[in-house]
Amino acid sequence: MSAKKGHPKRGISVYSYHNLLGRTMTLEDCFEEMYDTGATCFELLTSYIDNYPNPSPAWVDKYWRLCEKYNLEPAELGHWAENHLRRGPGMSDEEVVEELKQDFRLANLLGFKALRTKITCTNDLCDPEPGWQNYIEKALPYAEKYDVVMQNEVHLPTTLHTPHIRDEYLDFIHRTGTSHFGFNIDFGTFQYRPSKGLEFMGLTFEDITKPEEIVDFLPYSKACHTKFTYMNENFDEETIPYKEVIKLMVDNGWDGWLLSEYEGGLRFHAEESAEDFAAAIDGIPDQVRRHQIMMSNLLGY
Amino acid sequence: MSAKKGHPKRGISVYSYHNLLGRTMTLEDCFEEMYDTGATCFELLTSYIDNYPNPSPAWVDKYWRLCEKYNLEPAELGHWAENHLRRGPGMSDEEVVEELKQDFRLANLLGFKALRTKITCTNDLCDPEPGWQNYIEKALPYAEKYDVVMQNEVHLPTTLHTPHIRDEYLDFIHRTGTSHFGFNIDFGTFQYRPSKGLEFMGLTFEDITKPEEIVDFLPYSKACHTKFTYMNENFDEETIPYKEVIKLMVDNGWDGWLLSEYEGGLRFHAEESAEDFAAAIDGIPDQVRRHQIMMSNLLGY
Amino acid sequence: MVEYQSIQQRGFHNTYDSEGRITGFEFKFVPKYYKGLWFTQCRFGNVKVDGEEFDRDTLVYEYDGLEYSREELFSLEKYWQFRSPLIVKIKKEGGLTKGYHDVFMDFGWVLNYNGALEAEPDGSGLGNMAHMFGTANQRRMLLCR
Amino acid sequence: MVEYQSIQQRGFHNTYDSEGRITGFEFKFVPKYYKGLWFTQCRFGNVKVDGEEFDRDTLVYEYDGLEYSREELFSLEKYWQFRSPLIVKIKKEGGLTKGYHDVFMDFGWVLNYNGALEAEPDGSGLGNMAHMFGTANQRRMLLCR
Ligand SMILES: [Mn+2]
Ligand SMILES: [Mn+2]
Repeated sequence: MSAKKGHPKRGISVYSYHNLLGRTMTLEDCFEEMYDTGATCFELLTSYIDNYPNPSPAWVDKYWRLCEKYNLEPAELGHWAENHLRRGPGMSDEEVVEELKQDFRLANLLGFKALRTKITCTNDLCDPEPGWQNYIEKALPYAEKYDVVMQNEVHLPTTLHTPHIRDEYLDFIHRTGTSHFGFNIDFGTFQYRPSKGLEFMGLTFEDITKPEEIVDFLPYSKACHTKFTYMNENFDEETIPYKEVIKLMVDNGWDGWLLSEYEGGLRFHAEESAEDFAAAIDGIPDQVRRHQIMMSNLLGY
Repeated sequence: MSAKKGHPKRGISVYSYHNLLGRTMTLEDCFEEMYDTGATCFELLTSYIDNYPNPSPAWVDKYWRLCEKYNLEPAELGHWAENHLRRGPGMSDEEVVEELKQDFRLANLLGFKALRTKITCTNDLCDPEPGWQNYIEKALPYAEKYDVVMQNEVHLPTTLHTPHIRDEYLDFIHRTGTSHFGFNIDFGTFQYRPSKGLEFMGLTFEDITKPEEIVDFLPYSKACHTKFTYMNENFDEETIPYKEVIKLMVDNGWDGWLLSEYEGGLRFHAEESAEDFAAAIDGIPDQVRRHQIMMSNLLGY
Repeated sequence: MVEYQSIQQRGFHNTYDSEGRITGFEFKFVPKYYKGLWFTQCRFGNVKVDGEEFDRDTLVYEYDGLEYSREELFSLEKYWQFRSPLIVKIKKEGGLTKGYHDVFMDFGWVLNYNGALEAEPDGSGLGNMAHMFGTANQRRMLLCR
Repeated sequence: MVEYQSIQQRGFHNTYDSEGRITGFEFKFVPKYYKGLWFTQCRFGNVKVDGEEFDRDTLVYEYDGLEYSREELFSLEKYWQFRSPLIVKIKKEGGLTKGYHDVFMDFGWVLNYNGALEAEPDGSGLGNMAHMFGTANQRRMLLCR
């Protein structure tokens, strides 16, 4: 692709700390943790905005103070394009667009240029519910106005060659010519073997994304989830070909946000017992730190 | 003493939660815990006052809002009559009095009429450092002005027949005729056998306070620490003759504040490992609840 | 801050009327899930205490100082803030005795991780996430008053 | 909120000058004790990292945005608020490597639970509470930058 090397930014999703948030950590504690790792950008979920969807001006001020104090740039805001918020028939396109506008406005207010937009799916492969194009297309002018890109997350077991990726999402991008829709490629899609501590999930890894598949998608991606489930003491992730994928991104001139997203055993078991919660208190920040060291080693910064 | 039965108030010392305070619990969380137990009053330590010794008006407002919301009456403020705050020679009496005045003023501001005033001790038996009468006597007019009683804590291994109690403290009360000095009798002084989980302390229980000894001291006591180190599943404390002591207090018309003070193994080990901390998170509020059930059973309310 | 368990011990006590008579009991509930939800997405199940079952349609839910029935929550366009407790109030003559109680509550939710809103794989009426995350919440808790 | 350990991992990182050169490292310290202290009552000991010792008189202590030497803390009439971190700054050329480090700090204090201020039973200069509560604080921590 590009001859110029890319310079992805190293970041973290606050989701990684969600088991501790509101229990042993405040949002500021999360910011300080992230700062400590050398990360320079972050992902928030809409739920972590105080009094979502109507944060107080005082909270917004505090948020920006945190960004400044901890030198962290807003990267991605995770949100949901819900179209079944009420019982019975789904919402009209206009209603969904109103909901999206609200989140776009918030993203803009909080400095996010990328969104992880969760479109309603109908099955485990994440095939989108038919008709999604209608409200997403109607939302495009507002995405432009508020300067945000809706990114569909490509998440295990979905691969970059799962039919709906080309037939629905790429087709939509090409047809509309929009630069306000794209992909957050969750690195779990490259995972080739079971994670330590998550064997209970019984996942198979028969159909996965090959590293080189990412190249064609880089122009449509601003932020990706550098997913991990277990980092060993040597700062290695043993189930995802991180080195290959990152090299492809850099070699192809990708300049987006890489957001460490922890989703391992400590996260799934944290609430089961006092011992499990204790393990999460110490273990989750430690896992994120290990991952950031690996990312730093791979990126060279 | 009095023919009229006493009606001690059932309360809690926030000290009981100190391992969790600022880590998993806010001060409001402590208030809510206390409210849940049916306690109607509480002890605070000066350290738990935000920005001590100069709390902001906003904090003081919040404090009173908590008292109102959780229907809790301020009972005792734990403070220290430090006279060696600097290296070298001790402070002058005037300096100690200034320090005491500051705490009296705070107690008054926060609604406390009893203080647990820690006078400098020179040994494990808590013999007071000679000369304490000088600054305490000089502070009496201010104690009167701010309507507080300084209470010396009688704490294991001190007993009510330890010589300094009569020779120094009672003598001081009789000589000055003050009603602004007295005793917080910590129920540990009645403990007759080792506590579960605290065997490592190697305490002996050869010289302890006999329950009946409390009677003569009741006129000089507004608040006592109902100390406990382990409450079993049947809501029994197995090392202190609670039933006898409480009966003596009630039968002798004592109307003061009984403040549950947890000081058991969970407290001493909480910071040693993640497992210990987890045990404290669940166990400490549970121990306080058990103790309050025992107190409620003993008092009948 | 909230406790790490979804059923909070802090806030677990009998409820009283203006004359001090016990009318029932209440506890606070905070979903374990990683995000907040619109109340319209929430699916409340029954409460069980020491084996005694309390039907979800007899419960009162208090959020942000206002009380709702389960039916009212279905149309409450309010966001259940992350890590923010909901008070669940249960009528019961004489309330609960002082001491330990096993408290259980079913709770599920609907999210667009799966097609139609009411396509609930397990037929429980507890939302389309039940098969992924379960709905059971339980805790042994000590009641003092 | 603070971590339950006295030596906080949150805040553990190398320090940099205005040109981005590493000047040393820092961490936050929160006493485990149940109450706050006047700084004049605090007795700071040496810091040891992976066996390398840093003398207490070469350290810089930052509280509430201002920096102090150990000597200055002896006369700082300021209350160290309960559960409020003190930043301990250590000069070290090149700083610490990314990875795990064993960090140790001695810390004691003076309290009127025992007579004369400087009557330190163990002769450590770490206050009169050392014999009751010990002074050793240590933690294995992961440094990333
Ligand atoms: Mn992801
Ligand atoms: Mn006591």
